[in-house]
Amino acid sequence: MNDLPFLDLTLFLPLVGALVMVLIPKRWEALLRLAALVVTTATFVASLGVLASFESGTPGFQQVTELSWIPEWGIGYITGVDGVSLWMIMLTTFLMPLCILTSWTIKTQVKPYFILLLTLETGMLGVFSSLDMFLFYVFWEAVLVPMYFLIGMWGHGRRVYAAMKFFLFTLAGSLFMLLSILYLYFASQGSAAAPTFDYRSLVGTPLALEVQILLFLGFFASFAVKVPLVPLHTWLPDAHTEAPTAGSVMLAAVLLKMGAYGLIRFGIAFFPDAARLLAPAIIALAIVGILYGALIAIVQHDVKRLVAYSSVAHLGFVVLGLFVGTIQGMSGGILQMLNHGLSTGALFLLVGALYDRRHTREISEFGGLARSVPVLAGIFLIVVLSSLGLPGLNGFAGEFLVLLATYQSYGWWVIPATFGIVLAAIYLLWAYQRVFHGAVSIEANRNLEDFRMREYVMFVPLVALIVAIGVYPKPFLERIEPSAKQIVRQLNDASVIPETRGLAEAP
Amino acid sequence: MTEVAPGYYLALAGLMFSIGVIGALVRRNAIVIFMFIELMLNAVNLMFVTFSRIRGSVDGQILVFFVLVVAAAEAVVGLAIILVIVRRRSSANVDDVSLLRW
Amino acid sequence: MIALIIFGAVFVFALGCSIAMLFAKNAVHTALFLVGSQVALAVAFLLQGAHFVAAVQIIIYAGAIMVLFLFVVMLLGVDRSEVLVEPLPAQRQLALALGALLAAGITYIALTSVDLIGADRTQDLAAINRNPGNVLAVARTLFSRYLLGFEATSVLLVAAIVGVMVLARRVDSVTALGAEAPSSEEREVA
Amino acid sequence: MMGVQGEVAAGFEPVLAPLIIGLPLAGAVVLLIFGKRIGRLSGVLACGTIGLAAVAGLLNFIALLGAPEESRSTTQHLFDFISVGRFQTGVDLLLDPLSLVMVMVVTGVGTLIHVYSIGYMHGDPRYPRFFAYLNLFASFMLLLVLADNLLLLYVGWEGVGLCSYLLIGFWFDRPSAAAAAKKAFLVNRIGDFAFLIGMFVLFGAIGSLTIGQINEAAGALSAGVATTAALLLFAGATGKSAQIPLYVWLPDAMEGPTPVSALIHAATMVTAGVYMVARFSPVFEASGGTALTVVGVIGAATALWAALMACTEYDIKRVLAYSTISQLGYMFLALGVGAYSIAVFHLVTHAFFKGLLFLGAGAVMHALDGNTDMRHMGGLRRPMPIVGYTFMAGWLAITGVIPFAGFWSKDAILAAAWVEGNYVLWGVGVFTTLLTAFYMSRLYLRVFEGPLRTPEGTHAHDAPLTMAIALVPLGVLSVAGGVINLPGLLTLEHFLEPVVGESLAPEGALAFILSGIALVVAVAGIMLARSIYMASGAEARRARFVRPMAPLVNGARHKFYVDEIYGRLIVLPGKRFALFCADVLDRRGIDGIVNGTATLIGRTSQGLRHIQTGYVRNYAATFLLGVVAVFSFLILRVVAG
Repeated sequence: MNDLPFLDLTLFLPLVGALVMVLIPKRWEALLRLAALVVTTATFVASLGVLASFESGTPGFQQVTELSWIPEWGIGYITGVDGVSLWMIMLTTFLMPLCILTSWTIKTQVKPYFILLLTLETGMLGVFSSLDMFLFYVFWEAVLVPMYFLIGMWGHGRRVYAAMKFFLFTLAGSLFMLLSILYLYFASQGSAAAPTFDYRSLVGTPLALEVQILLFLGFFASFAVKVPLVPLHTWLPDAHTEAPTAGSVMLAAVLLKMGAYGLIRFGIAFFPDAARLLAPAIIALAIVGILYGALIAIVQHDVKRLVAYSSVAHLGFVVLGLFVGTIQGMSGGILQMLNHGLSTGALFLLVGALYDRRHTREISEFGGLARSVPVLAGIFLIVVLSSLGLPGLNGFAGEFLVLLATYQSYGWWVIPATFGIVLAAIYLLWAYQRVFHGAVSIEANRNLEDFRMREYVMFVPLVALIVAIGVYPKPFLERIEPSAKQIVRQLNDASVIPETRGLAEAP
Repeated sequence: MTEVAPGYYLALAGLMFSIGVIGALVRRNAIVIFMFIELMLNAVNLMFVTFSRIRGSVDGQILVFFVLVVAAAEAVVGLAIILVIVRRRSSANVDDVSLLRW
Repeated sequence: MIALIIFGAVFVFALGCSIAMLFAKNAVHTALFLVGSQVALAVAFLLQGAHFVAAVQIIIYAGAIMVLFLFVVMLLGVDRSEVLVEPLPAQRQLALALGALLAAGITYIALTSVDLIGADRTQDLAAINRNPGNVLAVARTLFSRYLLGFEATSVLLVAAIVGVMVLARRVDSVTALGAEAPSSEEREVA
Repeated sequence: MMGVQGEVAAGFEPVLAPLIIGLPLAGAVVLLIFGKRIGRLSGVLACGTIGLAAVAGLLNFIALLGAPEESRSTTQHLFDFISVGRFQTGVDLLLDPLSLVMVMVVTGVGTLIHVYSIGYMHGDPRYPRFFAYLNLFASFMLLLVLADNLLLLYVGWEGVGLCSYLLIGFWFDRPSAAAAAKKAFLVNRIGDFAFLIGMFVLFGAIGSLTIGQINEAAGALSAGVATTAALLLFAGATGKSAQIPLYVWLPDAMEGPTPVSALIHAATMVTAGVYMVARFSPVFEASGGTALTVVGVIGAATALWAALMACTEYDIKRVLAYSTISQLGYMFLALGVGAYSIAVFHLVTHAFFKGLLFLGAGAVMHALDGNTDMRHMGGLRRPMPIVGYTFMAGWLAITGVIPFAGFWSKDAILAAAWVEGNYVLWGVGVFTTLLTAFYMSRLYLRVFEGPLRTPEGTHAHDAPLTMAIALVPLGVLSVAGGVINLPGLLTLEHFLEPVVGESLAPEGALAFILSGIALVVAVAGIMLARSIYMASGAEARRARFVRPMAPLVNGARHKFYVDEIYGRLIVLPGKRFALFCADVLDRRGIDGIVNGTATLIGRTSQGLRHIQTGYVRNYAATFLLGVVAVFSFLILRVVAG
């Protein structure tokens, strides 16, 4: 099945689509919307090709494309996919058409909006598929720009503040990463070899422990902001809340995953010794994040803000899983990345649907909506349940594995982490109760339109996936597992410290 | 004719240069400031000549020419600028030209 | 001995004129004192065997450039006495202190310069002045080793001339160019 | 490591076992999606699916009975569930005597209640949705009891919690119903939190979550680990089965439609905790007594505590709710003294009579336009005889009058406590029997006996056909349900022995003495109730009776302020802390640092820009300063050599 370079096709289809859309006059809004939908759907189809060609059971990179780009500096165009990135790519391409659909209600500046969304997609896919650090960094930063404009131009109330905050936080983090990348680049200069940005050659670069810790912290600064880990999270509620629906979805579902993905791909793989050493501290931060995000979510009165804080808590689970150092934790963490993308993405889409109907996000403005919009309420409930980790829906599989692994490696640390699921139930169900249950107290809520065809098209596949992962997670887990296993082995056993290298590799 | 040690000439040049600096900082009339700048350039010229003597070659004297040319060009352009300023504001006081600030 | 006396006279006169410049309230007086110090410097050049430069100093500096200065002073009618009250806080004190420091530093370096630079080769210059002669030596050096710089100065002068012509055009012709002149005027007023 | 995925251990051949879960699940999915179009037929469809599931369960039950005793346990692998590395779980069904008894109870009572609901929910605008939820509940409950591993059991465990949430909040327009639903889910979540950790502990210690392997390896666990795991699992059970301290959700759960109260909050879901403890009895045994003591004490305390509150409650459904808590307490008492099979026995009989009582109460409400206050009722047996007589059967069963079902099971529990030597628990149990008899008689007598009284504007009528169809069989079972454990026949106890082991029973005359005491106490309770509610001069007697215990009665009437105490001690500080985190820590603290940095830089720049005076001479002076500085540096270097 390797006849077609599906991965690269997936990667560049949106960009090409965006370029073509530049040519469409901006008055033809319907055509622009349709074009965006067609492009993203085609991208999704192309990514299905990636999924179909993916061989489960092998840990390494597959479908690798290698082209030379700036050979003088060891920069190449290298893309590939493995069990870690596969589902992130699928998640991105899957959610993008839904984001386009939910953006049907965008009325201002339609053309640049969709072009930015498509550019954003290429950027995100690039982050997940680059195997060259230079290329990776280019994509990483390229994601910032469209998102900045999406928040700043089509956002709500305090959009400019939020966009600026988002931009500055992320940029400040990634500068440290750039320094680390450059150090690695020069450190890779062996006696014979020229320095390179090739990820596969950089893994295992021998580094002293102190250097590792510094470089790890450099990467960590960037990824921890993106994830976000407490206390670097305060950009998130603002950005998520003020962004337009599609922006919130992409932020929560994909951009946050870029941070977690980076932690796995670079943090752990490049600096296993540092990661091992710092794991307890990171885990402590993750647990604090779980509880802190959940606690704050409880008292939010803005639905979107609530969901945003719930992301902080959920990503805490992800990071927890990545660093506990067992295969269950790693797999669970990666699966949880996918799950959070689906659940929180769906939540934001639903909040967007509510916003389209009532033009408010204040919980107190709602009440009794289950009477007027029963289908929306039902879907919302399923997504809420998935988000609070009900067994049988997707959220549970990931959280369970993570917590199980936490107990195995860290014993009673699991108690505060597990308490997070109680808090999740509190904030989600309380909010659900206030929005959908009770009597209709505000007249505007009485006669709202329930789901339209467009919304059915959006939510049916989402809900189907949520249930499918929850009931039968095997197809997902078995593609993740080999890669997860390899990374866990790196985290636990491998050492890139020159002196101890021989020792560590001995059985 | 040449018994006086070059150091004294340099000292003279240095003192004149310093006076030029002080004058350029203290005076407010733009043209006068220019004059002090000319004074500084002159002091430098003296130094060049002295160095020429110390090194026993005429290269230092050549540099005086270049300084001269630059001084001439600078004086001409500077005076023209002052001319324009005075036309607009009818004052050659440099403290009056302080718009570019916080 | 004579040279020492002459140098002493030059030293006193040049410094005297310079200090007088500082205290002259009238721009015309300042210019005249500057001319005085320049003449004194010309003498110092002569004393050091730079005959041609001394002549140029008198002709171009004390002559042409200073005339230009005086001309502008007269043209603009800014030969009124300057108010000697210093509006900027600490400006005068700072200038004096820093100037004194600078003077002390340069003087110190100057008086120990020979030690720094090495042998005093005044005799070599005297030899050149005798044969082939100061003017010829200057001309040869200028038109051979410094030819490129020399040509570059001509470009500089042309640029200066063009610049001055543009700057010095009358205001009414500036306003004739476009409507932006009044607006810039307004901005200044604001 | 036997019992690898997919292999069927030596056992009987299951008959269409997946259908037991699959049918109700399919019914639920169809009703959820197409419910509106199916409309009136939803009820029939739902009853059909659960009925067929009951048939499938019965077929398996017969197959099991046909197998020799040592091969009465079999597992069926359906597909893999969450499996990573060493952690392997599958969707596997375990069919053994215990699970099939539970299947029979769930499907049997479930079917009757489904049928009952056709009548009860008649005319509700969300009629199809109700049956969808009910079917969904049945499938999760069956998954719970059939699960072969702890994880799958947990899936069912939370699933029934979800359905409970949905059904309590079925009339979500009422804020009280919505709040009760949320409360039920959250309190259960707290229990589940402990349950989940218990699961981790077990997996950490044993390396498997399969029931068979856990129970097999439990004996080898250290007492500490076993106690920890057992207590954590039990904490989960206190949530689901409404024991102290997590019982508070169950009385509020009566906001749901009455069939829900009957099915979920009396007959099946709340007994899941009992089932689970019985299921993992080896783990509890392995803790060396500690865990079981805790279970027994909590059970007895809950039984007494809830009975006290039931005595003063006026809402008929709430009385039944407290009674359920109390009866569940009995079951845990039984578990605590190691009489697992007897606990299951009581579970079964309780499912019969409590289901019946709730359905009867529902029929009364149905007849009286939803009124539940017993002070407005009286003498209803005459206008609604079917309900009245079946309710009477339930009443006698729960009070423990021979030969009704409740007598046999409750008596066995008390006897087991005595034989175990746990006289305190026995004493509490006997006293609770008195209270039970008292409050149930108070309920029955006030509602169905005496002069006819109905709330204003209502007209009592007997239960419609569909409701009667459910009431009558349950009534019969309440009368004769005890037969399944009559000594000498094929008894339930003996049937369950391969799974949960033997329960202690008294020998000889002791058995009759103990039974006699229980019976006498029960009758005394009934007489007491009669004397202060029914007999002539009851009012005055009641006043005299209550006066010495005024504080107690008053406290019980306010539910001993437990909700308020939880609110003050846990909810309020929690909320304050959350607000503190949100408003102070997050906004002023962390975000304050961020914005503060920005503000600081801004302010500094504001200050620094004043350096830009616009006076060229200032700039020149600054420039000179730099020149002099550099120059001085050079000179100093020269001077220093």
